[in-house]
Amino acid sequence: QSESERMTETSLTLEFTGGSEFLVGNQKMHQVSISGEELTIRSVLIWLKENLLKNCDRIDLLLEGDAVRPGVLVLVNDTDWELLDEEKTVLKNGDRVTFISTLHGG
Amino acid sequence: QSESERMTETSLTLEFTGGSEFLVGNQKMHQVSISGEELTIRSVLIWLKENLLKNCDRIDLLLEGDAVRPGVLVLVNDTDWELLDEEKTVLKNGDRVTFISTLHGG
Amino acid sequence: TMHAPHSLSKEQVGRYSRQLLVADFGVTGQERLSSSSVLIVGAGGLGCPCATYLAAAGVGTIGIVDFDTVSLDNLHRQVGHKEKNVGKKKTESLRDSLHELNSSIHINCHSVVLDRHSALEIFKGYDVIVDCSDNPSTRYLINDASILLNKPLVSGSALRWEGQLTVYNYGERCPCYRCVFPVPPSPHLVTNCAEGGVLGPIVGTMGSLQALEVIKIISQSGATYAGRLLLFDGQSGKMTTVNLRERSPKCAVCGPHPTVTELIDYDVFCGSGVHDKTPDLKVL
Amino acid sequence: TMHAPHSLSKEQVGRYSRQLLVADFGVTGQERLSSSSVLIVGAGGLGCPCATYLAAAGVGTIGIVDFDTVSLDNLHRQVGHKEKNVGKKKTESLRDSLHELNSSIHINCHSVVLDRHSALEIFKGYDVIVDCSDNPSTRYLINDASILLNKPLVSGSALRWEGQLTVYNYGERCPCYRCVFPVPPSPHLVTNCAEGGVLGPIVGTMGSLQALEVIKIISQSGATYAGRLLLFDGQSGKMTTVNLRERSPKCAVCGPHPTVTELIDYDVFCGSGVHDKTPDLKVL
Ligand SMILES: [Zn+2]
Ligand SMILES: [Zn+2]
Repeated sequence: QSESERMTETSLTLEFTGGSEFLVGNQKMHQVSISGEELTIRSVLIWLKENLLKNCDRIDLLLEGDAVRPGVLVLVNDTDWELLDEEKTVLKNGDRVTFISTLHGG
Repeated sequence: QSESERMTETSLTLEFTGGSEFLVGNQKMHQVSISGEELTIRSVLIWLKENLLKNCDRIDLLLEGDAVRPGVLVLVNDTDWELLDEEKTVLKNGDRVTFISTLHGG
Repeated sequence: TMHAPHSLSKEQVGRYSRQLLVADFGVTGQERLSSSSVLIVGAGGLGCPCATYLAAAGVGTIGIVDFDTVSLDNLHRQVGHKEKNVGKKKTESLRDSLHELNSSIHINCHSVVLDRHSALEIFKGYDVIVDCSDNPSTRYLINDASILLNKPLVSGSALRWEGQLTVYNYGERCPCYRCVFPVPPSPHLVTNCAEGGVLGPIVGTMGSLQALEVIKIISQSGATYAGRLLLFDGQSGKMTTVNLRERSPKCAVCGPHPTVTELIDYDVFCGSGVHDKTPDLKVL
Repeated sequence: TMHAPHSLSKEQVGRYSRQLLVADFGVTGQERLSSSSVLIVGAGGLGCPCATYLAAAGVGTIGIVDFDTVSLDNLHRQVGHKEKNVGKKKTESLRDSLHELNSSIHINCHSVVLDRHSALEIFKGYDVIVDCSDNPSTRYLINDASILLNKPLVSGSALRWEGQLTVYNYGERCPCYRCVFPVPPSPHLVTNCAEGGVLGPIVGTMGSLQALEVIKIISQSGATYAGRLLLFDGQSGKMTTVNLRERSPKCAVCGPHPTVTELIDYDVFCGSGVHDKTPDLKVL
């Protein structure tokens, strides 16, 4: 791996809760490194589909096409992505992106 | 304030919970700046006595002489000071020191 | 302050003495609680502890909405009910438990299916609404009725080892349920407690926290979860508080140009009925 | 796994179906709960919800230790008791409530003053000890008895708007109460609920969380609070988890060279009796 390639990798923590962790090996925290300049959440979703969710047959529990399905909240460092730039939010090294399936039970 | 004086100030968040906040104006979080090289918790305790606790008549709820009284836990950035260097723990800018009066009720 | 003029009876001062002593609650907090009314929607896992702690604390009037009856498989988590009440209405079962604890408060049973026809008439009699329901359709209904009547809404939910809690419509900038979830989830993607299960202490924790939010709202003391969401993962013991978006200018019900100005058919909106059960699990 | 051979009766499968479904709990978790025994020390604000959720979940045997009787000023937070039981023993009052919810479990009432003479004999019959007591003297006694018998100890406490929770003596590196608090606080510096007050939903939350820790220990599922301390500030809604020290090599009871090898006089050790009340507040 060359220096220039490493410069464009972003290290992230991806976190899945509320049941969405069942799609990714029942593991809530995933340390990942994704390549690309100016990495956005949109690119993370595409990366997710091609990597962590590759062999998942219930991908519809998290994504609808390339978008997050209704009922799933996305946070960056514990802040609702609506307060940031939603899908266009640019991520930096060390950021934590959380996907929360909201619960309806009682 | 000269540059050299400013260099030896340490900005801390002091946090008081479990009832010890009543000693410091019933306010749980205090942003303070304390001067001195290699600031330790011991120095913070002395500073506390001379500043935040100056007019407090129940200082014994927190301190016994210059030491923390039995039943009070001290944390630095949410870690028990016993895992660090206790009174001799050196603090850096931005550290948070928490004094917890432990509760016994039920 | 204990000796200042107040409206509490001698019996109230005795019964509530240990909370009258609490700094930032006190006599004023108790007076506010005693003259307030709270509606608990759902007498299940969340509703039981929430109603119990509000009754114990002396909320003047508690309303309970539920159309269901107690079943044996409720009792591992719905601790306001009793074995002897299996088959009876949950509203009346819970009411009887609350009155055994505190006979001095008023309790109203609304043993109806909450829908577009019944909700506003019931809700309008209460100061604070608590969502202890168990499906998206009812959650949108509760939200819209709370917005149309401008009542604060304390919302809790739980599944498996996890719980979520927030307060909607409490303050100018506080979002509502539709601000955060403008589009309902597909019904086949929603897991309920009959399918995913839930542990009793999870709903116990969340329902107790809902009661505390109600007490903070009514006593006007402390910082509520308005605009914040508490995520509780009981398996790891992790508690996270996240910052939610503000009230949305595009919100269909609480925005400046609402398209929802009266209650709608929420089963159609969500694509499912609230009565859906999971028949294959009922015969376990 | 629902169809694998197991030791649960048909009635148990029906009653507990909604927790049998919970991933990482399941049939094995239920079998472990049903064959376990848990001792709740203190039938007060923490003990009521903790015992209630453990009874509901089907812990096979629950012991309750308390020498006190129910009073009216308990009922704002001690929700396992009833108005009609004011003046009766708390152990029996709580036992009756638990049996109304789940008559299939065993409940032992230990209506005695827990002291150096009675503790070991009571404790030895249980797998997990839960500290729901309300004073330092009893807390040191419970700790030492748990260490001498090598039982995990789930400890909760509460005052005003705040609660604290941890698990002691669970795992090689986990500290005990004395590791963290080697020296007892001066008795005149200890505030109890009769002086400082406490809100019901605070003990409701903490007691529910204690029940969850017990379930995780018995079912061997999830990460407990061993070595960690949960701080709950209900007024701000803040939940913080802090890392505690490891077991201390200098600890007087759990260290390699203990000086406490049998129970001592804890009133003398703490400089106060457990029966201290606050007389001026009893007449409110
Ligand atoms: Zn809205
Ligand atoms: Zn120890």
